[in-house]
Amino acid sequence: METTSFLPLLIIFSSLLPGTLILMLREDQSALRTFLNLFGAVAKVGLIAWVFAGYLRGEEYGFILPLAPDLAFVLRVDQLGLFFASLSSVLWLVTTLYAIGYLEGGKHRRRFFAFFSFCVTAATGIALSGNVITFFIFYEFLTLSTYPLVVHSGTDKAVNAGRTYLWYTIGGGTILFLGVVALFVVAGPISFGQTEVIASLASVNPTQLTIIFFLMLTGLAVKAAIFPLHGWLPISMVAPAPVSALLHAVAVVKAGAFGIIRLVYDVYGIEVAEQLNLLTPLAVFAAFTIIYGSVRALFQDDFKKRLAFSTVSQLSYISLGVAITGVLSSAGAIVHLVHQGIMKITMFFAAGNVAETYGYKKISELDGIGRRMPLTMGVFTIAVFGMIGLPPVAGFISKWYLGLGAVEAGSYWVVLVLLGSSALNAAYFLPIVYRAWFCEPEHEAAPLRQIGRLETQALLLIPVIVTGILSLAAGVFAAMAGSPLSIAREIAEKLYLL
Amino acid sequence: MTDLPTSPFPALLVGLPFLLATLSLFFSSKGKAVVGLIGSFLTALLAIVAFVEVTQQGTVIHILGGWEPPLGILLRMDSLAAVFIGMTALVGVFISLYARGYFRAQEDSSEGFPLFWPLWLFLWAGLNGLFLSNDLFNLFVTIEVIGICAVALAVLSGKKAALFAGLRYLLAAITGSMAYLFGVALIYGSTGTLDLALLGQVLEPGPTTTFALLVITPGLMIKMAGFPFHFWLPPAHSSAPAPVSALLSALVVKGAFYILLRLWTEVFGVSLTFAAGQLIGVAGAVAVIWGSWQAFMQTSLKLIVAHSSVAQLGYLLLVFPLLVLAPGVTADSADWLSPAWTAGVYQVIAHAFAKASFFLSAGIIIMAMGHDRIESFRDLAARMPMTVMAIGLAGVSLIGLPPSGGFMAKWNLLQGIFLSGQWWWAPAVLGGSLLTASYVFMLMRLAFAPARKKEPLRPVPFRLQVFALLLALGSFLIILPAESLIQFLESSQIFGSGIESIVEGGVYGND
Amino acid sequence: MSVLIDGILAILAIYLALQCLMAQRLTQTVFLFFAFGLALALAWIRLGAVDVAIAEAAIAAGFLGVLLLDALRDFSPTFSQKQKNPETGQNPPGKDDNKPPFLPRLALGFGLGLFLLISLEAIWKTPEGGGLTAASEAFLPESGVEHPVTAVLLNFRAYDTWLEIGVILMGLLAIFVVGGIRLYSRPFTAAQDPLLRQVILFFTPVLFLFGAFLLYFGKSGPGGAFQAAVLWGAIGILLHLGGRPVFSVMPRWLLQLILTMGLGFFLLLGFLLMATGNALFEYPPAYSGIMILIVETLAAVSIAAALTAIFANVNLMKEDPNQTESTT
Amino acid sequence: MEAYKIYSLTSAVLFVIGIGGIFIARHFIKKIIATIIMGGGVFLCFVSFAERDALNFADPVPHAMVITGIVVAVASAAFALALARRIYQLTGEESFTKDQ
Repeated sequence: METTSFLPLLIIFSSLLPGTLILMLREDQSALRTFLNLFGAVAKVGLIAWVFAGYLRGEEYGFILPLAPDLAFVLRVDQLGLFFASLSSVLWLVTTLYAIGYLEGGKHRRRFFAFFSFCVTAATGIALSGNVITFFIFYEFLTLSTYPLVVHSGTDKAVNAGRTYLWYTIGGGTILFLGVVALFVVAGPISFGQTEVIASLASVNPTQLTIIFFLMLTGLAVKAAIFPLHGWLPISMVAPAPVSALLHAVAVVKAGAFGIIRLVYDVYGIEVAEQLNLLTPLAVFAAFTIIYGSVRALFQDDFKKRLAFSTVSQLSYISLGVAITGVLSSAGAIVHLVHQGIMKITMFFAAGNVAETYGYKKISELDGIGRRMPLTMGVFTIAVFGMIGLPPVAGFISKWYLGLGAVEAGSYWVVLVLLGSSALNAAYFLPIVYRAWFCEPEHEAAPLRQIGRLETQALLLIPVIVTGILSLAAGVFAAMAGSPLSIAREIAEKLYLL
Repeated sequence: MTDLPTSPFPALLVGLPFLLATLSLFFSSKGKAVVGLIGSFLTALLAIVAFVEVTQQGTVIHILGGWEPPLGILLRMDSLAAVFIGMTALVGVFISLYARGYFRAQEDSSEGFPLFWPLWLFLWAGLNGLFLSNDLFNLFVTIEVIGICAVALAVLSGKKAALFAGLRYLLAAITGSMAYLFGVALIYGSTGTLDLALLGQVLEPGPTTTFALLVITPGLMIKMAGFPFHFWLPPAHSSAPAPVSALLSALVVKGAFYILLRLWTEVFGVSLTFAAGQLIGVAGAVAVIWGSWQAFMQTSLKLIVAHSSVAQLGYLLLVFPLLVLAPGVTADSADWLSPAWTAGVYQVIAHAFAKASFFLSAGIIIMAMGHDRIESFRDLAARMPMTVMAIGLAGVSLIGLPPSGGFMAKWNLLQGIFLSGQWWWAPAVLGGSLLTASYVFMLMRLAFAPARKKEPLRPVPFRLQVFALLLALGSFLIILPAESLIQFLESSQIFGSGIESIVEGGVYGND
Repeated sequence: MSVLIDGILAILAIYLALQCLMAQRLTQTVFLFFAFGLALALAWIRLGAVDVAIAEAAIAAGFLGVLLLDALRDFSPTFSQKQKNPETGQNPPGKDDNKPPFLPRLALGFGLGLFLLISLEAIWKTPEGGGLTAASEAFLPESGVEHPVTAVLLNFRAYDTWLEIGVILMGLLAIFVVGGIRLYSRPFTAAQDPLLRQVILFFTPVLFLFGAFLLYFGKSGPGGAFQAAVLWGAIGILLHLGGRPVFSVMPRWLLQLILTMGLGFFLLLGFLLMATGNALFEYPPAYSGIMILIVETLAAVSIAAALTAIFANVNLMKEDPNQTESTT
Repeated sequence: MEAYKIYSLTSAVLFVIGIGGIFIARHFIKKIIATIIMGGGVFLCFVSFAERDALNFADPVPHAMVITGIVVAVASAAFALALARRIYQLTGEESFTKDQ
């Protein structure tokens, strides 16, 4: 069928192996641990770049390990997967740097970094999965490897948040499992991209396929935080900032959104999904979540909680884009996968920097912080503009394409939703920017950490600047070849050519 | 059957551990342990060699005394038996290694503990004998060997709770085997043969066969702690020393399941109705939910694990309704039989590894804390990371999350359930998984929570933690050879076979 | 006429079984159990199973009966005075639960009655399977013994018998686990009671000879290793009760050897036969007679020793209950 | 009616009495004896079939099985008895109480 290559497996192992080794180290071997971490992160980015280059040359990479008759562990490289894998691996590298600085001197760092690596292993595994089973395996692996990170601080609040997180994700996982088994029974083993299998069954047993679709969608919607299954996300913001970055940008919610993209495009196929009218409910729920998340975000004073509700809202753009047929909206959905990631990770890093440097966790405490931390708040402001959808930041591109797609499909109500959401975004983000730059601080606070000449530690500052620049660049250079948008367009065009 | 290739291995698999157990009696306490450990390794090695032999030769037999059935007894090692024997060997070796360290580290070691070794080897011989047996009466003798050794091991600590639990266990075991033997008497009376293969050919449906089924099935369900006969299991398994709990839960109860599976598919097909399968399925479904719920309600670790066994054994019972085909369905057209069998075998193996690891971890925690009340588990993740990890991994396998062996079992079970159209079992399977997740993550949540006051921990030998963790990892690694394992199992005549049930109302055959 | 005898015997056995379980005093229970065993033994004889009758009388009624009698020294003699509060001597309020509640009893009774009806029907309608009589008869000349039951036990289905000898040893080990190893705790003294001394003096040789007779003639008639073993075990029990516990003067290795030699030799012989290309327990026809005799003799000695040890160990649990108290 | 039928029917009665005894009787000794009675029923069933199948002699295979079975049952019963006595010595209990 296709040549077996160990490269995809190597990509998985580039974080799995460091994670396992870190687990075996002693707590005080921090130099070796940092080396392993960074080595794994750099190796992963390098490997993915290598594979991407090979893929563009037209090479195919696949790895198949048969588990049981009809049940195979398949890793395969396709453009969409590589797109997500690149996002995860690059952001992981940045987040690892950030986490090393953030957790310096903290407790249980061995555990933290090990599971951190496992998380990214799961995320890249999800990206490279070649069939539904493999996807499910990594999807559950992600749930389990995230849990120790959510409860990392060990406070009662964190432990309770962990419990909520598990209830949602394990429950969702069970429903997804049911759907996966049922799909297997109805349609046999399905590789991603084999939409003809379902297409041939669509007229035979539409009811079963519809039920299975919604079972799987429900399972995925938990991680994608679609209302009413979003409850775990705001609660989990008690975790340390690198973990929030992981949850909101690198891995977890992305896994859900990516899963929905796979489900609609690569399992059922757009035609079947339209034919069975599966997408309308998704669109309605996604649109409602966009508005709902924004409205809830308005009323949060806790900085990270406001960001968390913002994620709930922003993430549903992806689902909404998937739910509207058309090249443009699909491109918008896929590209938002990346754009939302880099913008939201910038925001969480910034919030983490403020909290770590001055101990401010509430928005009402942020008066004048911009003058003390100009770089941090500067990139934060860029991200805010992106979130609202102002050109030339990345978020504008996504919204523009989503809007165009909606017009193309004739769903004018979606445009209204997008406009309303942008207004709400502005309403809850601009006050932060205003306070940071234009309000006088009530009292001068001393930094909690040794910060030296910079506004905060270098390891905290560099990542946030990098991601900030990335989110600007993704917008400015969107028209260039190799930009996220160009890749997303290519993927979307291929989908509709089929 | 007697034209199959003959091999000495079946006889050696029973004889060798038996001989070593006898030999160990001549040694002092320490010598018993050494002989026991060497004996475990030798037996396991022999099991692996025999396993390889079966992969190459196919089913092998050993005609004991040279007397062919029905007069004599025949040992038959097909791929199903080989897999069970191999599982016993792998899990058994780890338990032996652990037991050596565990009993040595016990401060209050009494003279009873050295007897662990001969009893454990006798038990092992009994298990091997059971998996190999092809004779109804010989099966009775082997389950008695297993029963006596198991109860003796369960009361090894000599504590009051263990004695009460042990007596209850023993009385239940005797009742179960006597019920089984009554069925054997009737079958022998009506056919004049005891050989399973011959019985499969000559057994006629009728009131006698039905009645034999009616006493043998509950008799064996008592032995495997199938709902509603599970009452003896939690106290017995939770009050035994950790290595014993591990081997009781991981291996001993599986013996009765194995017989039940063989008898239903090989012998009693003529007398089974679709409803009978459904009845066992109901018992299994209730066991899954009830056992998991009970586990969730317990406050000490070993009781949680013991109740969890009741639930996990329930999953095994859920295989039976899939094997009994509805009237009019033939085995050739039933494409869910292979998944159902795979689910059964994988559930047995995955549970053996995971539960052994779980109990061994519980032993480590008791050794460190002096008790296993879960309210003291706070902050354990930081203080005993390896053990918490072992519990976590074993728990994940019990829940059935990928990529564990438990996932393989649940996956195939659900697949079988959907393919057969018996969707009503699905809520029990998934609900059980969710409840299992509840108690596993309740433990995890506590282990990660900060401690209010830290109890001092006694040191635990590092290797014990390694053995527990390796077993937990084993419950994941077993998924790797799944395809070849299933192919191998399919070489057994019985694997993948279904029971073409008789039409309702025709229980009494032709009269 | 013979049907009448059989009917009376059957009703007697049922009556004794019921009475045994319903008796108010523990002593009654045990003696009714003896009686039940004897009634069963008579039934075996009526059914032409003399071997079984001897085994039943010797092992089930005899040996187990003696163990039960010994157990009477523990336990309160009647069943009614349990659950007393040790301080007040009163039954605690609300704990009059000697009997389970009425409804479950009714359900149980109903269920058992139904079960009995089904089982009677099943037995009544059992087809005649023909058994293995013809096969045994055909192969008896090749077995090396003349008595068919012995041929089955030690040749045709020797594997079961070997496992069963193992079960006795495991039972002994299990009892060691429960009560600790106490065999060596009683001093070797002469019997104080002159009558007991005479009994020992008389019965030891008689029992020994009778056992040897059963063992040897098990080849051609009823009798065999188990029956002989119980008689020889009875010698050990008598000696133990008479203050001459043979094991306490025996070196440990000798006791270990005696206890395991039946099992061990049986198995080693089997392995040896396997080494010569036969199956396990496949005797060469020329030597099967003598091999069976040796196996039987050693097995009988081992079983006798195991039965004695079981009795002695259980018996001594009463004498010094605190010996292993430290473990509790 | 042949003689063996009387005994084979009796065997079922004894078996049921034994089961009932195990459930209803509370004292350990009675429970243990009940298992032996249950066993006696089973053995009677075997031997009655042996008599039915007699040619020159009764079927020896059930006889052998019964002898084996009796020994096994007695070994189990002796073990149970030792357990019961140990429990009595340690706790003074003669039957299972609710909390054990």
